[in-house]
Amino acid sequence: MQKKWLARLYKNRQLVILVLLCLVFAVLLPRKFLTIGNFRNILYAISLQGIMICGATFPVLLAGIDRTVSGSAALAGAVCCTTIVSHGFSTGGTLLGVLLGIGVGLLSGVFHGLVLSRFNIPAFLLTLATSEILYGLVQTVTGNQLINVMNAKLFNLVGSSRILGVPVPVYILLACFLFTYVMLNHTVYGRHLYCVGGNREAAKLSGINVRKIIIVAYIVSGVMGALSGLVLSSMNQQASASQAKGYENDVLAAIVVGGVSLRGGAGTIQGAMFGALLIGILTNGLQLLGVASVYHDLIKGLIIIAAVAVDMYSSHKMSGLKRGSALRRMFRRHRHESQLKAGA
Amino acid sequence: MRQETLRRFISFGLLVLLLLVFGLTSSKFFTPANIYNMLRECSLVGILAIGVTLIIITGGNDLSVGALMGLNCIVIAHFLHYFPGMGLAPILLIAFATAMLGGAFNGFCVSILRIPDFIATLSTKFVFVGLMYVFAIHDRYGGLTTESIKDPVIKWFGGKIGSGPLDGLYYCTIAFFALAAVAQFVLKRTRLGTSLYAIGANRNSAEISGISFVRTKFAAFLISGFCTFVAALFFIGKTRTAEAGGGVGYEFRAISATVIGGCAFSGGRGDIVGTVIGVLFMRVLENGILKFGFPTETQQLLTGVVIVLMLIFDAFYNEFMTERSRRRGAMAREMAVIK
Amino acid sequence: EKNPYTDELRIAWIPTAATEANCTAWGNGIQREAAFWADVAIDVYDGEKNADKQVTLMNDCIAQEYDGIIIQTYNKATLTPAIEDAEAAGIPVVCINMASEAVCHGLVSMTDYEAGAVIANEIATALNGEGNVVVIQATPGAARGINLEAGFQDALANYPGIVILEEQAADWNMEKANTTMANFLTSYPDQIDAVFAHNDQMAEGAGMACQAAGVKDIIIWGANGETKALEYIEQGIITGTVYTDCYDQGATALRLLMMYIGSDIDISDWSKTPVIKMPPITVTKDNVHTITEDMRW
Amino acid sequence: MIVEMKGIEKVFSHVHALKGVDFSVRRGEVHALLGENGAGKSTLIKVLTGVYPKDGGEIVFDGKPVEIESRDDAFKLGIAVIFQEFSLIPTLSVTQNILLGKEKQKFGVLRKKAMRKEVAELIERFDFPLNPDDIIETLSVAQKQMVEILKALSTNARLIVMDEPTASLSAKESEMLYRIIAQLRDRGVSIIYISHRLEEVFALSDRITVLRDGHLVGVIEHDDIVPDKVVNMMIGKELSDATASRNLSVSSARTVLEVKNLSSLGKYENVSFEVKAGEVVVLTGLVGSGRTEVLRSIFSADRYDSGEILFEGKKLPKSTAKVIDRGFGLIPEDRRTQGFVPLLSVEKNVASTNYDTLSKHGFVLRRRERELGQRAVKIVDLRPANPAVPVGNLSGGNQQKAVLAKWLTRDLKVILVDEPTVGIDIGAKDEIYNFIEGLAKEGVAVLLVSSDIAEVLRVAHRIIVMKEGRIIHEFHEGVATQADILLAASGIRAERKEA
Ligand SMILES: Nc1ncnc2c1ncn2[C@@H]1O[C@H](COP(=O)(O)OP(=O)(O)OP(=O)(O)O)[C@@H](O)[C@H]1O
Ligand SMILES: Nc1ncnc2c1ncn2[C@@H]1O[C@H](COP(=O)(O)OP(=O)(O)OP(=O)(O)O)[C@@H](O)[C@H]1O
Ligand SMILES: [Mg+2]
Ligand SMILES: [Mg+2]
Repeated sequence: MQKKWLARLYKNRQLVILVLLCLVFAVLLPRKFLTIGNFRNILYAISLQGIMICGATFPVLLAGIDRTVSGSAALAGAVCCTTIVSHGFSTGGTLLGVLLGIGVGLLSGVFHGLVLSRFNIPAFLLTLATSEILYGLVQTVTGNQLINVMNAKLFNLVGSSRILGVPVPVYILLACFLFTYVMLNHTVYGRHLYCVGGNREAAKLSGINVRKIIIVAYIVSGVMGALSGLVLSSMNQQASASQAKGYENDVLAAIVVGGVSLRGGAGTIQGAMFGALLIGILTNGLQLLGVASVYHDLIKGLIIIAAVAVDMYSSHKMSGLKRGSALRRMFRRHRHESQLKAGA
Repeated sequence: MRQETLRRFISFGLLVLLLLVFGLTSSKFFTPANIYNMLRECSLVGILAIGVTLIIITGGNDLSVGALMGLNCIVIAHFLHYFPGMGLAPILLIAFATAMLGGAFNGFCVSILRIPDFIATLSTKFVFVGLMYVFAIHDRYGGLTTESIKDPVIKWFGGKIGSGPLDGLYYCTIAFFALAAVAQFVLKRTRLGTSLYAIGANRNSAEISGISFVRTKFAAFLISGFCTFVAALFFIGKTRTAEAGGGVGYEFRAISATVIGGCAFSGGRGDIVGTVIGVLFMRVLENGILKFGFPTETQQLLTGVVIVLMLIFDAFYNEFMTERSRRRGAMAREMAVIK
Repeated sequence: EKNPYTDELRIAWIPTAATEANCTAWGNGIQREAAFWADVAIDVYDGEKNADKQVTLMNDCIAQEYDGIIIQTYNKATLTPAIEDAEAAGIPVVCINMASEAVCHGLVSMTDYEAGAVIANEIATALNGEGNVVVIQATPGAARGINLEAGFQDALANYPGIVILEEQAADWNMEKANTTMANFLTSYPDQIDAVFAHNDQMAEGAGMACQAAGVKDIIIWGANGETKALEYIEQGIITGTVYTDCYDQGATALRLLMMYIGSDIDISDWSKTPVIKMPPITVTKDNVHTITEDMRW
Repeated sequence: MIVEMKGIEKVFSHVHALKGVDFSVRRGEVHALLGENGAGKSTLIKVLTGVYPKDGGEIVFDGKPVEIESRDDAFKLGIAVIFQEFSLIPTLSVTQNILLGKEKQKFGVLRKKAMRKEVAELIERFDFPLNPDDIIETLSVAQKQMVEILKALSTNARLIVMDEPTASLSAKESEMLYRIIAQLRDRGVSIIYISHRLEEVFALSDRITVLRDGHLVGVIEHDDIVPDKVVNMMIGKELSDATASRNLSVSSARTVLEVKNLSSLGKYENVSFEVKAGEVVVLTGLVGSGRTEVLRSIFSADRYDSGEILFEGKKLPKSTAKVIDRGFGLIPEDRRTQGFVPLLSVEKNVASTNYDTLSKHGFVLRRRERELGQRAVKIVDLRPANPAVPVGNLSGGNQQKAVLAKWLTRDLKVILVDEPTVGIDIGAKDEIYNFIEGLAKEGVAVLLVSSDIAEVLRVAHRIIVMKEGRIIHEFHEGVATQADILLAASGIRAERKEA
């Protein structure tokens, strides 16, 4: 058994990593980094992807993947904005637009859920292809033009206003996070989700409706994607044909960096959010330090590797499965080979 | 086994079907120029996909191949620009070292730091992209710029056979098929190949049988690194320049082709022949749809729809085959009982 | 040889990204012009913000024997071999916006370098030659960004009192520019006098960040002249932009191409690509009304 | 002594699995390693074979102290293993698996023909029904076990460790293995033999080492092997007497489950039987006779082609969830892949079948869930008695108990049990029989699939024998003996059941 404080440290290792990172930046950037305003900026910056993460974590927990969160976002934004424009920026049009936008995400989720729960298709590939379809539709809807909704005051409130000094998208992120947290930790659905992700056959034999679980997961993912698209359009007061493109990669990166296993059944939404925060704080800190943008990727990559390596190392250490690093074993084996030869 | 062979025929059949559809609807499809061009454009993805295939067979993934290829190109361009007197051979050697170091770094992260492949190569992708900016050619304002490379050898890599029966075939296509043949041989006829499958299908069992996870993964990533080097030569030959960020995105095309070709992310399945078919399928689709003159949005939509339909068909077919072999087995048993 | 007044023609239009509004506007300009000709079909191929993808598309178009190609190159070098190949195959190429190192039939140029210089002058004048500027850059390596930057810096060299505090890339992206600007405001509280963003989208993002932070009287310049930027200028959220008449450029490019298709000009002994340059149109609150509805995109 | 292990320690995060165990094997002996589930047998041999690093103690091989840090080290010393969990590569062929890690090659190229030939000879030598080119994932469990055995035997090792090699073999195939073991011993090879089938242990072994709770209990020399004594050493308590025959009787209780002319193409055909309340009906037969399929069909886990299933006179719905709702439960055949979610805790695994009572409006009642976990641990006497341990980290027997707990915490009407005691120690076996009998006493209808005749005789009220997907015999009255059942199962005394 390991020491108790070590065990506790290990259990909260992600938090520890975040705190350490913050400390480093706080020392490097006195009076700038550790301010309320700056943390508001960080949260605002990750809010969009954070909302996507809340949804996209579901399929990943099922050993699936949803690469269409960004496509759903773009299509929802496009549909919503064109509706608002065609209804002359009226309140009714805005509400209709929002509903249609969410509906788009719902439909995309239903489609993925139905197909992936029925057929044995790699989700990675399917959603890669369907995101092409979604972006094709976005292009059709927008005609590859910018759909401006500067005049939709109500709609733009979401992206531009603050409550108690905190931007509204951050509240939306918080709501999504809470929703996901409760879903995963306090509902029967969440329990079943982990069962299906951890062992589909056993889940089936326990009477769990596996198809339903899968379909709902993709619906949540699609709807949250759409929601983030609406927030994005509201923030930008605009829909464009290429908006949110590539965000799915950042979203998946955050989820996996946060310790959610691509093999399904393991990981938490808190972990996924940790991933998002890690990347968000890094970007913020590097910008505040004035590091040229061309070096951001390099530094981010190295720090993620370091963070995950520490995570992996401590988890192996704690499980007691393997002793020492593989590197050490590689060299040690060498020693023993000669020893064995000498013995023989 | 027989079922796998049949599946292979089916995916090949789909490719042929696609060729027929496009060939019959356009007179400009089956011209040698178009065929050689199609092969040329898929060769780069193909060369990368070979490395990716080996890694996916080990149950991993390599998201960094595109970036590493781009980095190799940038390194070549960098030294040609800043050290013009150096001569091409040492520069290529440096690029080769870069590729192998990149592969080794991936291998290090995956097997020694024990970071799951997906995260590791995602992060190294960031690292390689970052290094690209470091090595990129800077203009006098500190910004990045590009310039054409005049070196004849580099030009040669972008070239094609000038005469004979294969007049017009690009060198990169030859390299692709040669590399594919070698890789298929390695997979099926060497101990390394068996180890790759074993590590991918059941890591614990493989280790129990004395196969080293560390060494096998390392080997796979080194091969993948080597593939990025070869691809980089032809990539830079094709564009005769290198830009920071170039090549990024190729990894998804390579991975898609690999999975369409029958590799499973869970590991232990698939081979190079499948990957070659997958690469060709994607390319024919892309090129074929182009010539219908659809609006851009429809091109993208159609590509997606065709791939989705193909995936569903494939899944359907698999189910059908499983069911049929079950019924076959039943009949055989009944016969046995009657006897 | 084909006769552009009577024959059926297939022309390929390869923008760097079909999803960008300015590319669409160019495309529309090309289409408008095409309507005046007998039987011209324009096929649009999306370069997906990727120089290599454009090379692939060019090669496909050459293999499928298009009658002419209009391309907005992503950078000046990468497409050189592809354009050479096309010209060698007898397919005339006209570039929009960016010159290629290869000699081709023509270039209809948007004014990157000049626009950068114009903006530098505007900012310097407004600040009376004293003040701090931050720059929100394009994706590193993007040609337009490079040229804007060059023009901007060369012009600023005349104003020693103007200091560039920092430059960060926001990849043409509004959300990223918003975040970047917010971080600039944290880094340099009360020090920033002006912002130069490499395109309007990023200028709009910066404008919104300033608005959210409650910071007024920062001068914000973008470039392009898209509809929303013009409206933001009217509303005073951003200060100015350099407007590009994409419709006119697109139409000009096709007109040029048709002229070449109809002629038997041999360009093999040309040493330079002929250039048609569109002058920069500076837009601020004072003259934004001169960009009329039908010119906006 | 070929190997001596002294004072071996091994600690996992939740368990101190080996507490200073001494263990030694002589040259050319069959040495059995006995102990209850979770006693540490598998862990001990994993330490010996370099799968787990040891946390203390030393190993002396052939008189010289060695550090065994990887499988490779063990292999080089001449130690081969048949692991309890299969260690085969599902997507590779029989040949590739058997020669994995020791392929023949020439200039770095595999000599496929030579390898195939070698394996074919090996298969022939042991007369196993295998084809060298078959892909592992297409094989049955028993065939996989055979490949596993061949794999260990192909190394010409000096010490072979067998961790429950016969767990899924039929009697005939087991016999073959016993003969092989005898041959090996005569050639001077040492064998460490782990099994819960005590008869075979007593028949085979020269010496026995008994472990309990990670401690060494004692070593028994050949001449001192007395079954009762050994069993007492293992568990420290007397067992209810195992019978060699059993009195069967037709129950007069009401029929709960009725299966009529059930057929599934290629799996089984025209299967009809009924199970009454409080009755234990055993489906027996040789491995592969289609019993699992029947069970799964009843549970709606698989489709069937024709026939009908009645529950209390009414048609049983074709949905697992609804079947469970009616009061059914299933203990599946392969617990690892079907029985539980390895990453989840005991508590959550147990709860997975119980959310109808553990939730309100779709929300989990956390407290009740926790209580259930505690209760489950007590009901099945789980070790360690901690509901927060991931089930994947438990020993085989305790994993099975966790699966049992999933259903024992519900109100059952019918329980379908498939080979519940494969790889489970005799003490836990007894407990499981007690659970089954307890359920029957409460009026639950039990349908049990088993290939273990002792087990059949221990619990059955009625015995149905299947062969090649058909019911070929039914014992419903009088006395059934071991011999009767064996003869029936092998089809020697086949008589079709009256319709
Ligand atoms: N990988 C592991 N992680 C944590 N605990 C483990 C692990 N493997 C075994 N254990 C624990 O170590 C103890 C000994 O287990 P082991 O598998 O050696 O028992 P066994 O004697 O082989 O039992 P069985 O007869 O059921 O196979 C058990 O309590 C088990 O829960
Ligand atoms: N004689 C046979 N020849 C070929 N296949 C067979 C034969 N007998 C059974 N099978 C196949 O093997 C599988 C075994 O069936 P099933 O698992 O239901 O049998 P079982 O009696 O439960 O055996 P086990 O004890 O191994 O679980 C079935 O899917 C069937 O198709
Ligand atoms: Mg064991
Ligand atoms: Mg069975």
